[in-house]
Amino acid sequence: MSLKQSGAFSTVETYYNDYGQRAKELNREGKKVIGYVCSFVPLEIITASGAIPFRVRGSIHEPITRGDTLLETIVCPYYRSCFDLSVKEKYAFLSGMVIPHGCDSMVRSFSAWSYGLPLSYFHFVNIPSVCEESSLEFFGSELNTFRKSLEKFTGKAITEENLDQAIRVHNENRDKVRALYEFRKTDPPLISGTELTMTLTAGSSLPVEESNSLFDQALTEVKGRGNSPLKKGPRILIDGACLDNIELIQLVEELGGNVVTDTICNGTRDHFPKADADGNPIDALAHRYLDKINCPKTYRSNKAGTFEGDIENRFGDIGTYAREFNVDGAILYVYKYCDPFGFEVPARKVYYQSLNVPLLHLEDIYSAGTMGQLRTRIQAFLEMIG
Amino acid sequence: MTKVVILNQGIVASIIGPTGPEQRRLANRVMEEALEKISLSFSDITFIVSTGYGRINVPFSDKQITEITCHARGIVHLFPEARTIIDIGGQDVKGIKVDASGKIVDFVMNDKCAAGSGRFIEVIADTLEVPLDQVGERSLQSRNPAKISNICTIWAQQEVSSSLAEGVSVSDLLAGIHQSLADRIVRMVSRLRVEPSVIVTGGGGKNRGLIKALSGQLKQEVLVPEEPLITGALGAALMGKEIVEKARQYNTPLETKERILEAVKIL
Amino acid sequence: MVFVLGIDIGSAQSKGIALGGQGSLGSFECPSGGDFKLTAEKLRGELLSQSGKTENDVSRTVATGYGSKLVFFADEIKPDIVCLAKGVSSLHPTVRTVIDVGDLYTKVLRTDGNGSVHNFLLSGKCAGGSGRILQVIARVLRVRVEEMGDLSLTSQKRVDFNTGCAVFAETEAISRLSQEVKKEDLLAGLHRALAAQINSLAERIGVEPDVAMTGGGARDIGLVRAFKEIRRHDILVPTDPHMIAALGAAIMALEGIEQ
Amino acid sequence: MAEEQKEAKPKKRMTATKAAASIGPMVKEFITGTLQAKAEGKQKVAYTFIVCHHEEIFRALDVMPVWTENFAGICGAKRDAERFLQRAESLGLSRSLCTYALCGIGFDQWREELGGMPPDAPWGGQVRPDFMISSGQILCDPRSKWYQASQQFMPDVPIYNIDLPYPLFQRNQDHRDVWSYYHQYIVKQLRGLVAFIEEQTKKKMDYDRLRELVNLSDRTWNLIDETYKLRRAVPCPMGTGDAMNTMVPINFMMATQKAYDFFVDLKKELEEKIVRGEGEVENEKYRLMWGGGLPAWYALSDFNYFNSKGASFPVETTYRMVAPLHDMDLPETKDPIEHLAWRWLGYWTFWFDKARKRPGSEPDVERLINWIEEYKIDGVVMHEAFSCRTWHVGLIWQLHQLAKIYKPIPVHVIGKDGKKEKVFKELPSLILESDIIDITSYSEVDTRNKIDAFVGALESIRANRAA
Ligand SMILES: Nc1ncnc2c1ncn2[C@@H]1O[C@H](COP(=O)(O)OP(=O)(O)O)[C@@H](O)[C@H]1O
Ligand SMILES: Nc1ncnc2c1ncn2[C@@H]1O[C@H](COP(=O)(O)OP(=O)(O)O)[C@@H](O)[C@H]1O
Ligand code: SF4
Ligand code: SF4
Ligand code: SF4
Repeated sequence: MSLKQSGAFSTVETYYNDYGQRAKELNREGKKVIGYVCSFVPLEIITASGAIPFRVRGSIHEPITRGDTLLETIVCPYYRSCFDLSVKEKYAFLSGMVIPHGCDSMVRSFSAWSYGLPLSYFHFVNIPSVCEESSLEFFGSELNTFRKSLEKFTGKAITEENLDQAIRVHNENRDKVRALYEFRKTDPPLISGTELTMTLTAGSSLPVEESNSLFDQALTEVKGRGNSPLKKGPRILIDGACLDNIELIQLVEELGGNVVTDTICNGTRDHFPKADADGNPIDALAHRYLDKINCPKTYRSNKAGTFEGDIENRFGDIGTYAREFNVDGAILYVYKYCDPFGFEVPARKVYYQSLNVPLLHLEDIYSAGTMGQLRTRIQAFLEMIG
Repeated sequence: MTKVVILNQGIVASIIGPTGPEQRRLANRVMEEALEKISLSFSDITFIVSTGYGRINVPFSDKQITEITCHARGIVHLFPEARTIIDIGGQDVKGIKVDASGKIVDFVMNDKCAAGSGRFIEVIADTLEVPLDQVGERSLQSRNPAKISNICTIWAQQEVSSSLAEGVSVSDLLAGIHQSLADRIVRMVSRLRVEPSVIVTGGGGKNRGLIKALSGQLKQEVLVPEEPLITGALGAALMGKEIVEKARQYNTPLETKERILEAVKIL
Repeated sequence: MVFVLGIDIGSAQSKGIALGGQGSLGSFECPSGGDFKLTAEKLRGELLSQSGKTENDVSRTVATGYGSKLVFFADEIKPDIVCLAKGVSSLHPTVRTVIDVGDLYTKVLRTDGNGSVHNFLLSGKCAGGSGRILQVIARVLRVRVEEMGDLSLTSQKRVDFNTGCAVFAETEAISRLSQEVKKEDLLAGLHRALAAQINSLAERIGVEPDVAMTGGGARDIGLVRAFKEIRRHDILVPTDPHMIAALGAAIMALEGIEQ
Repeated sequence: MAEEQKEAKPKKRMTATKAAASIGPMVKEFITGTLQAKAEGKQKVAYTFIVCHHEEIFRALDVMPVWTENFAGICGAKRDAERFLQRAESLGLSRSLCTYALCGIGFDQWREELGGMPPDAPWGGQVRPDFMISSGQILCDPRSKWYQASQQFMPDVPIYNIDLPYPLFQRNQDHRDVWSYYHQYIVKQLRGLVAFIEEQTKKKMDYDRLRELVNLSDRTWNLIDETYKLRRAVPCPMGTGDAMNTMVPINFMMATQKAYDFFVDLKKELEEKIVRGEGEVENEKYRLMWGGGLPAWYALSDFNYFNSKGASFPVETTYRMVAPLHDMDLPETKDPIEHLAWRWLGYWTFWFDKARKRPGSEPDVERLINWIEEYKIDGVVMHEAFSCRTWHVGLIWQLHQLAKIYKPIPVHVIGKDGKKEKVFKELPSLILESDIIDITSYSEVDTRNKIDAFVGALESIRANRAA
């Protein structure tokens, strides 16, 4: 779907295409912009420190060159692209960078990042891979370490009030995203998948307050639409990791499908869970990032003792979304070399079968060059379910 | 290859034209030939569906449908018992799983490396100076298939010509090449959990050597349509017919293009 | 009177050099064909006749390259990267990095001017990033490989070309032509893409100046220019860059005698 | 690991030491042992991963560990992994994922489908476990995703996923600032493991026995370190090829007297060889370091190929999963669990302090530099196996950094001005590319060409080395 060149969405498009435009300005004004990757970096702490969290993105249009001279090509291609753009100084306006323990690709390339980029601040946040009382406690300590290191870097204490306030604005942001998703429930949806993902991606390049007002504008605009500008078509759920380039979603929509929901990182995985607003803020954050974010990286033990029960536990949110958004089919989009998602493909396939939702599994390498091949697969899939 | 199938109650005409990337030109030419053959005018054709790698480059098509759907449709028409379809083309190889009602339930496709497609055979056949329509038969004469250790088409080409100089026979080399391609194809389609009947179609279906290697590695019989090259076009025609019938039934208008063939520029 | 041969049997082209005490006495190049033994013999015959010698005059022969093991009359076989370093250093001792674009492999090596190899890297098992693709495209465009460089330099508007698979590149090129893309623009795109790929390989072991390009690919000035543009510094190309490994082999044959 | 091969090809790797030659039968015995234990039902068998550093807990509770990486490696060494890999692939698992895991999952799925061992299963096959212990955390994702995926086919087999973190090296952070809460967490995780196994085995932990076992492996750690350090001798008495065998007691047999005794014998054997001046290769010309990467199990004979060119491997960074305890400054404790946690942290942070002192260094680079000096190394060889990120990402970067900060080779060069000057160059390096067990990624011709070229490079450097 091509975008309406008006109001909110034209701003969105600008921020999406010239990604980092606003952050560059803010940096020039003397603000500290802290880059991050993955859903596991607690943005609230960065916001509370007075710095601006900025999600580092890859580009499927830019061939990976310099990055490959420092990093093996057996790293997940999405992550290699982020690294490549960073060493090519696309994000030269960053003051620092935070990398979490999201997956092997992130852990093993941390040295290459931290020595490869000339940034004065670098921090690694370890994330437990199990979710229980002792790991929440450990994670809390790890978050405090992060907090202290940011304090040292910015020269300013991060108080409980700062954290509470940050939690509040970030939660607001998530409420707005939820509201945007509500517009996808009609058939055809009022907002296209392309527009939505572009909006969320644009938002992740802005200070949270600005992101909030951008989302507000988008909400007003979509609400004002009355009739959907879209055609009816199969309703598609996209399942996978980080999909920060819109081309895949665009392709699905161009071929007549409507992307109505997802589990991707810059979609529901990142934006749906909220932090508890009262109580100790660090505990609330530990709880949100470890327990509430549903990522294959976090091991969830099989409490049911049966395979069926286990996949219901692990992938239940997919079923919820599939029903809530009334989907006709799903695309499981996984990058080559991605261990956390890669190992779940067989179980996820079975889960989709149990939901009776047809599934297309795609393994891809994060390059615009593969869109031609994907086109045939996606078109055939839409023909199959249509 | 560019193929045309014209359908009425049964197949009225089918034409197989040359292969090549100048798809637009070839589409026009092959269509023209087909019409000539049965002395129909272009405007007599009610509906045209294009398919295949170059489906968007067919200027006169009314609808584009993927080769996955079309091959499945064509094959199911010919073999209602088909459950697994393997389409071996010059650009890619596809595996398609269909259920008892002929509906596609899953499919896989290879990626952009010539080593996993019919092109692999073409290149090697060219190196060994064996005409494509003989590679299959020649490979069947082999007693001792050569082991091809390189995956890359270009490297394999080098390997084959060195082996040839060392005295390895052409049939042994061809048999080795077929094993090697069959191996890659089987690895890919096994993701579908192959069930009988297995049908091999596309240009690769014309190659008896490849069929033998495939059935050996799949450990089951594979069936091949009489004319494997046209099953995609046949499927497309069948789908076209359905569209027309549906439109007539519900009395909805058919969206078609103007029936004009472009002048064919000879390169 | 010393007389030595350096024989380089490449996958595409075979090259030979005859050296006497005073310098080169002959050089010859021919397609490798399938039968490397035959090719090696042919090379030897040609070198002998050029320098007016007989088999018995040859004090030492060093063979190198893809088919070196089939040079049955060689006294010694040396890896091509060692020969390349030797050959380049003998002509240009300030060279520290050599990039050799051969038919199946691209090789990058670091040397010290004495002909020692201090590090090296070879391209992988996919022929997409080596010289063969030049040949493939030349055939499609119906130009001779020798002409490709000059043609590429005339391009006003480089198109993006995806090198990817050396086999499917042919298909891509034909469809580009049918979209009326000019040959020179396509070539410029190809050269750019290939140069970028080769540069990535080189960067993996670090590029120290001076940089020389050798191998058949270095005869293609379009590729050399694209490479210069990417690296933003000058690249040295020895005369007859494709003969360098053979030259190095011959020098090593000489050194073998001296020892 | 086992290098024994059924095919009678001349591929069989030649070992230089008697100790290494004795490993094959040992591993076989070990696999048969697990099958037998299961049949008898007296001992519980548990799937688990190497480099967990808490085998003592299994042994003290009489659990028989089944090292699933070991079995996958055996399939690889026997060149019989392909059918299991294909099975995993047909389930939807990508070949780009850890092929050990793929092999294991493919095997397990097959065994569960048949209700018995797949036909011709290598060495009788991998036993169905009573429970599985995952240990991923920061070490690797497959270690927590593998068993979870296998559980699809045996949902009745419970998993305990133990989280064992260590602080990643960060330039401007002293790991001691954080390691107390790391320690607390690890202790809780280990206690959780004890509770889980107690429940599974219906046994109570005997802490005195545990303390003894911990003490035994501590002594083994130190003994291994002393033994391996003997390989500094010129000529080197034992190479990496053999070490790929002698890693078996280090990784699969810790906390047993047998492992300790093995190294007593090996140490003696090496000492004797040194006295006799006997090297791994007859005429040692080059000393190489295996600087990173798991080996290609189906191609261990490549080490013999190196040897045939006069190249020996006195040291490797792979599978040396111990460090001298007396060089670690660990807090004293009487509690064996607490000690295990400290030892874990001590092991992973072993090179941190040194690395922090040298600008541009980091622990893996620091280890390379130290061993290059200690073992008098002429070149570094690495293996990039495509399917495992843990041990194979960062290698290029390490070489880059090494080249930047450490240049030991003096050479005369001619500069632009035509003058000769003496400069220092970095060590040459070679990266081999294939996989741990996926043989389709390997080309013998290609690999040997690279080795030839590398040895050629070493030779030319030697010839032109400045005094
Ligand atoms: N007569 C033949 N005998 C054997 N193989 C053939 C023959 N004709 C075509 N092929 C094989 O089929 C492939 C082309 O198949 P086709 O289905 O026409 O592909 P596409 O539709 O992609 O052009 C060739 O690459 C070749 O391997
Ligand atoms: N004049 C030329 N211009 C451009 N490319 C050339 C030229 N001559 C040879 N080549 C390319 O160089 C390659 C052969 O290079 P060469 O170094 O001789 O390779 P090898 O030694 O591996 O056979 C061929 O693949 C060809 O594409
Ligand atoms: S896509 Fe997978 S491998 Fe890549 S960064 Fe995300 S979790 Fe890691
Ligand atoms: S390996 Fe060979 S056939 Fe495959 S993409 Fe590369 S050049 Fe093409
Ligand atoms: S460390 Fe590597 S080989 Fe071992 S289990 Fe993890 S991914 Fe697999």
